[in-house]
Amino acid sequence: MREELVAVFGDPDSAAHALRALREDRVTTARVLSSAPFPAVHETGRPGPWRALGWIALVGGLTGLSCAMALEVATSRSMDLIVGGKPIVSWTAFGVVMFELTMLFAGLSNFTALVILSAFTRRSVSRRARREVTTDRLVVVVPLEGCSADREAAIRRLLSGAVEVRP
Amino acid sequence: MRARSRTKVMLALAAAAIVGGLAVARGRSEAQTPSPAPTSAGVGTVGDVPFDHTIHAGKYGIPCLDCHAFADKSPVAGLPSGRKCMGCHKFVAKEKPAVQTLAAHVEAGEPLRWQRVFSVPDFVYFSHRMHVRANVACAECHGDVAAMKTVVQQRAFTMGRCMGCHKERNATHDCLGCHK
Amino acid sequence: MKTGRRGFLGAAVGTMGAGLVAGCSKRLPRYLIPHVIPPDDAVPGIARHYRTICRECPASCGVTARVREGRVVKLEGNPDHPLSQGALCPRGQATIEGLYSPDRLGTPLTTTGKIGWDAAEGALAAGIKRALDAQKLVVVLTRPELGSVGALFRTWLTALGQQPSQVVTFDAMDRPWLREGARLAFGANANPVPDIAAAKLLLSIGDDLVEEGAVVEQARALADLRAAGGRFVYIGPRLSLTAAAADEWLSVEPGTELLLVLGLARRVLELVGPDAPEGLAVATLRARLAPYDATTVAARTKIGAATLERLARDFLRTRPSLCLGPGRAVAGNNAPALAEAIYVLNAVAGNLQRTLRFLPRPQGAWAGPSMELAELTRRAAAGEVGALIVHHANPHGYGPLFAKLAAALEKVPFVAAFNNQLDETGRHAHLLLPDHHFLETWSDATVRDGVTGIQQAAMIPLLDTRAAADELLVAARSLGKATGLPDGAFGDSVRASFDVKEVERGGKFSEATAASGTLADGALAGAVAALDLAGPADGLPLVVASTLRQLDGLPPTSALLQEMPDPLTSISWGGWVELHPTTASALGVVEGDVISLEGTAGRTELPAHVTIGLREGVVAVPVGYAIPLLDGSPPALGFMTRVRAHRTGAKVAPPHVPGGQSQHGAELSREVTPSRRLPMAPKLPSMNPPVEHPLHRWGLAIDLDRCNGCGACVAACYVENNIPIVGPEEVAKGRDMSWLTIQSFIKDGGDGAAEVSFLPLGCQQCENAPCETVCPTFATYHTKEGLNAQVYSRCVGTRYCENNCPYHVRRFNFFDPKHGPRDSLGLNPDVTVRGRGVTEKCTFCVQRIRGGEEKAKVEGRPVRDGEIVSACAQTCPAHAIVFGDLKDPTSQVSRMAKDQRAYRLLEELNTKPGVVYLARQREKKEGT
Amino acid sequence: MIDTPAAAAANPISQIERDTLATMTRTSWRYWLGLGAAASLVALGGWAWSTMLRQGLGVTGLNSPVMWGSLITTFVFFIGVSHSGTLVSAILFFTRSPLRAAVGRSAEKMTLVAILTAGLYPVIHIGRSWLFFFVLPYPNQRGIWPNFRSPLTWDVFAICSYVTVSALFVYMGMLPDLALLARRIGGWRRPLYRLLSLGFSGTDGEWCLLERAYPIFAGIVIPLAISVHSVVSWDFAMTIMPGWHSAIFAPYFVAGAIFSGIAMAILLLSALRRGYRLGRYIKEAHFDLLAKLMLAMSLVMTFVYATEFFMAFYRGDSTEAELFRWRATGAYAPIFWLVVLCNSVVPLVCFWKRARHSLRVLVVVSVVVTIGMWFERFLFIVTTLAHNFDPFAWRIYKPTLRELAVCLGGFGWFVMLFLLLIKIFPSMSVAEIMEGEHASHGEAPHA
Repeated sequence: MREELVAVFGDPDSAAHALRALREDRVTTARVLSSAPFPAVHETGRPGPWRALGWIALVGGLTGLSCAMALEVATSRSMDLIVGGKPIVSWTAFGVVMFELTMLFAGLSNFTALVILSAFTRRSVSRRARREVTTDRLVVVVPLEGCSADREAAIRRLLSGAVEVRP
Repeated sequence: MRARSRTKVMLALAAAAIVGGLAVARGRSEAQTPSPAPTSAGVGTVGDVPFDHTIHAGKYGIPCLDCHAFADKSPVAGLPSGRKCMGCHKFVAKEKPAVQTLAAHVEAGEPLRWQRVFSVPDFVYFSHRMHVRANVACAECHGDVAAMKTVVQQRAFTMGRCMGCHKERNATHDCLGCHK
Repeated sequence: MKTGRRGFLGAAVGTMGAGLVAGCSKRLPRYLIPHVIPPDDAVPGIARHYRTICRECPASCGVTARVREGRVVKLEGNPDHPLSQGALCPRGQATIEGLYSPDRLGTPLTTTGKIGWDAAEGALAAGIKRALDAQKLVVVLTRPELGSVGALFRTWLTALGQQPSQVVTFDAMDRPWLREGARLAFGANANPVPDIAAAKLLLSIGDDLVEEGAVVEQARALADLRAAGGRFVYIGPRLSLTAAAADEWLSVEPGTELLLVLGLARRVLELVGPDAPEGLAVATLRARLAPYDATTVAARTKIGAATLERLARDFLRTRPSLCLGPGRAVAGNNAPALAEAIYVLNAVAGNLQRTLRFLPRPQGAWAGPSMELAELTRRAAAGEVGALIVHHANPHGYGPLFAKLAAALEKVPFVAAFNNQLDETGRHAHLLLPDHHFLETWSDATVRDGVTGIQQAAMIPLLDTRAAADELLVAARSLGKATGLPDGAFGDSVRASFDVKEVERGGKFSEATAASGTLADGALAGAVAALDLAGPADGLPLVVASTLRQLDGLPPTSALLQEMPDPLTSISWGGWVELHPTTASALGVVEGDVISLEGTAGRTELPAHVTIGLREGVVAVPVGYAIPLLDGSPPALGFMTRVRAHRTGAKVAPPHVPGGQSQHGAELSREVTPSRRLPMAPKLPSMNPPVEHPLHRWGLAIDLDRCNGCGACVAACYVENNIPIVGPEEVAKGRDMSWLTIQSFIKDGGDGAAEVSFLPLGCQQCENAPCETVCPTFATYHTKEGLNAQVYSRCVGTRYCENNCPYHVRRFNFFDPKHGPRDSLGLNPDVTVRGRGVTEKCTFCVQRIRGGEEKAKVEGRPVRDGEIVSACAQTCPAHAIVFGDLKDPTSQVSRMAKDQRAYRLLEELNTKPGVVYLARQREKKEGT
Repeated sequence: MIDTPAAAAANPISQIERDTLATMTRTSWRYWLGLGAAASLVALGGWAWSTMLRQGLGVTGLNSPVMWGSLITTFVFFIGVSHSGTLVSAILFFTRSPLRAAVGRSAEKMTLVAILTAGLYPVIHIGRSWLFFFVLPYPNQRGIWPNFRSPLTWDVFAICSYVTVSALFVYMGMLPDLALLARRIGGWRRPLYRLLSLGFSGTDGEWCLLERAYPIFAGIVIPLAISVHSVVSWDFAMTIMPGWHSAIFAPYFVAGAIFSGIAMAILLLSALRRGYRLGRYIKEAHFDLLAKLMLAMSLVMTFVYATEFFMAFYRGDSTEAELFRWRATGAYAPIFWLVVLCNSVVPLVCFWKRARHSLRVLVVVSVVVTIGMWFERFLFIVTTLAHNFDPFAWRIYKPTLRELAVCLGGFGWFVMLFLLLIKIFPSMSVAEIMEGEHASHGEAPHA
């Protein structure tokens, strides 16, 4: 098993305290797990590729737009039937479906991105730690690769607010 | 790990659902145009006069229009009358038992019942006349009948097939050309 | 003949499979069955046409029967026949239903039940033999047979040793008073025939030209007259179709028409003064007309003296004028006198030989003296008649009207009836022999001197029926009394009397040789009967309204004719009684109240229809539904009587086609007057590129000035396009499927005279069709030839198109379609039968367009103008509808589209319809 | 109901959890009664529809020219209901409103259920339901495609996208709860939640992703929601029919949609609050806010009605003027005045604070509004068709019982799905509630 400290906290605030303390002690590798978006989850400097999401949604939207255009123009051309005296390719009419598909694709890509990316990010925290978190318990994980015993002790002290701390 | 595999599962399921849905839809639309099942019951009368295209059209190379005489003047191609059959068989192969039964039928004035192989749904108005006039070879739709002992429909008459050919030859693709 | 028929039968059966492939079967047949011996030049899938005549009414117009795979699928007017000139009335269009009716008799019947033909022939011969042995009369009671069949009856009777005069003609819709009037006016053997189109002013005394007699010819003549600037005045109590077509509708106190005419005659005679037509016994006439001075007449008839004066002056000034009548609507028991007076008026105005020509009485073996119904009644009652052959006559069907005759016929020991279906008289017959339908057998009809139409067997008899004529011949032969009778089949002898050319044209048509006639000295000598209306004195005068749907005077049996709404009231299915609003309020009646009518003859109950198209204080009932009220003196329909009317308290919704009969300011059916022209068509901008029509732009032009609303177009459309029949309940719900509706709008044209304007409304085939854009599946779109296409197999039934059609001409199949009797074999194989849940509408008869185009293509030439016509345009008796190519500037339709009366419906919506209407002309002042 | 800090103090987290998950854990006889009633309505509607399929649409009261009736009415109505849920929830999200934690989830569920109901009706009302797929663009043996110039085709796309997106919107918001449920709820539901939670385990990384993805999604949902109802309104506005062909239609429909949506939301929320004693979370303040919103929408509707009439008579288009005259005085006048009463008059009581704070009054008003909105849709659809260009074709339409049965079935379907959803998924965002509770009772979070 990996070398890490798993501290379990009973309430969000003590977890937040501990994390702040760790940061002051220049422990930057700590991670926190919580079942609700307490402020504590923002005490670890917002890890993860979340900035990508906006771009992904944008690209998805544009894809949808072009798909709609292609579909409408191509099929209308292939049917080549006049209705109500309107031109075969009448953009005003096509606009609606373009908009809908843009939105649809943007949404889908955004969601898919979320699912896949979070699947990756959560792997940086050990499964053991992930099992610990429940509604009324927050978990702080501090990896201990190559740090001395007294350093570890120091960290344990910083985590003193925890209900329990497991190696 | 497990999370990711679950994701995959989910996506796979979704894909399957979509594909399946389309498949069903397609099936329904096919069902709408009854594509005639290739019939093994030979083309011929109630059964006792077996007719063989390989001999007539194949071996002796009799042109289609000789027997299907209306193909160039009517929407329906038509079938040879008993008298027409006898026109040749009075002299040709009259010793063959099948031909003798045929003769008997015609003598008794019993019409031959021919098995239907090709058909289009009742909302489609196909005109042999216009297609023959446009020099569409019979085989293009009916297949190489001359080589078939029993005529079977190899490809269903789907609308896509009609449209394909019409676009190719840049014939009308006005719906009212076939649907009236 | 027989073998020929079998061969033909082969054709009928043989190519059925093929026919159905191209046709309207729900399940495709598994086998294809070719002929053993194919008929010459019969090509499956290609229609053949046979010229024959229509026997739905005595007019006997010429028709062309379209035959597919041995089945007659449609009748169309024979363009070469002088009467029809290509047109046909709704009744004729509906014939197909009778032909394929499931009620047709397939086997001979006796009182005990079905028997075989041999037995039947034996029974017929035996019955006749008994009569002959008992030294009693053998009498033939037949519908009018103006040709070979009529002749055969006479020779047959002679051969049996009977008098040829024992052929009695039964025609409930006959108007004997016209003959009687002619006899009184011009003497026994004059045969006056009006030439309507030649007149500049036509004055109709209740003569419903569009609804009685040879309607096709008369309707055309009427339209021609008005188109040529002539003026048409109708005088009668009811605003009939004919009155609606008139420039002026007047009505007088019911029953005083005679006074009016005499008054007119007197005034005209005064006005004409010295230059009276020569050969006119002016002095005597003056004397005889003396009593009818303007004041008395005006007072009695309640028509203004001024109007009377105006009519008289017009009648003289705008010569040649013509006065016609009386029609059924005004025929009281003084009808013969009225007819006489009308002839006199014409004579006085100098119309003889100009608009009132004289023709020789039609000659022919069938003509000649024959027993009157009255005499038959007397002799039958006296038991002198031993055997009666009834040939398509149904006196028992007319209730009290022919009660005496019917009762007398009961006394005849042997009655054999030839008919297609089992009718009332058939039920009383001892032997009922199923005759061929007239489309299955040979005969001919001479409608007037020089016009003889041939009746061909257009198809093989569907059922095991036999030609009446042949059966009579068989009977005669078996009795050994066949001297002078044709040997062999009767049909052959008929056929032999026409050469090939004549058969192709449909008969012998030659110019009539003119005959002469002058006013008899005895004219007006007879005492003028003061009119007394039969029936209860406190009752209201009953107007028996002729309608095209009931040409035989009986309630229509044809599903199509019943579903097709009456053009004036837009009521379909069943009868009604018309009341003027004031009369209605006097009776405390509103629309839909069931009213009980009691006459001397009997009583009946009908729903009320309140309309201003009727004179105050009278009630009008369609002829078929008036039957129970009419008593039999003298034996002809439509004798004006009085009836008591009161409401029963019951209430029904008469199955209306929607019919708000006011335009509410929406100018759909427009009118022009010399003073008021149509406004210029608005020039509307469009964001869209103009629609290209490379080859054709099919269009329709409807001249509302010629249209008389007869509805022939509607019937033709039903038959041509396999339009479903939905039945009364559905019609009442507003689900009639008719692709073409005759919308009738009625308004008060000032001084109490109502005006009707018709609007035959089908799909407008718009260039910017609102219905097309909204269809999600492209089931409807605009073709390169300007058609608004409807692809049934692609329609999912959103009905969005119907919502967005401002003309509401699209129809939706709410249930699985039914087509009445035609469902079996009578459907048009060139048109898809639409299924449930599908939208349908007028296609401009695309199947006919395609047919024409293919024909032209095969013959390697462009399509000619007039070669392709929609069913409605083809059949229109008044030639009001014209179909053609709007792109071809020389075509008639484009010429009409440029007319200054031309307009399109709801132009402001910029739908650019392909249907052009020509506005109705009103207020043509006298002498224009 | 006032929430005492003491109550929270006991064991805030588990207390909250118990409450918020109450809808899933507690199943009273009322629930079963409601579910049964709804299911039987669905059965009734299903039977009625089957007769339409077997015999044809003739069993409805439709005729020529009134080709659309109560079925399309119900379609438009439910589109409207579906509208507000997601929209409101998304807007509340951006406005950081405290309301959201409590009502957002239920509103989103309502949206989902309503759109699933609405989606049925186009299929039900067409003549050949079995060929509905003709309107879908997919490669087929016929080699033909739908018409993208038709508003109905737009509808297909709009509704499909809306279903998908609003479903995902609820789902995304529920991910943390699902993860939590996978631990808390046992029995048959556990594997379901394990699967659905997609492995969400509350690491700070995931939270950051979620907190970024969610606003983006909300940003997508709002315009989409508005577009959907605009497209539905264009089904009518794109025609040339008087009373339909009007530029005001899109905003008019959107307003009406929010109006009816809020009414429906009030009904559902009050039911939840009652049934599961959630007064502590669904507070009177929330109802007060909803009531104000409803009032505002009611005023907008009144304005729109007035505008329609004004335009009709001002334009001087005889057809349109005649139509609106007839709408207010003709055969359908009773319905017209009913609509005015329900949508314009009754909601005015929300001007009074006491009314806004009495749940009873609000429920009554909401029911009235719901009825009013259904009839309003009915009114403008039917009157236009029954009374336009050709006087000869004017005709009255009365729905048959079969038709109405199908409409009732829709309502049953709506309630049934909702009841099932609250049983399977939490009706409030547990995570957000906890976060909120913590923010308000725990010490303020530091920056």
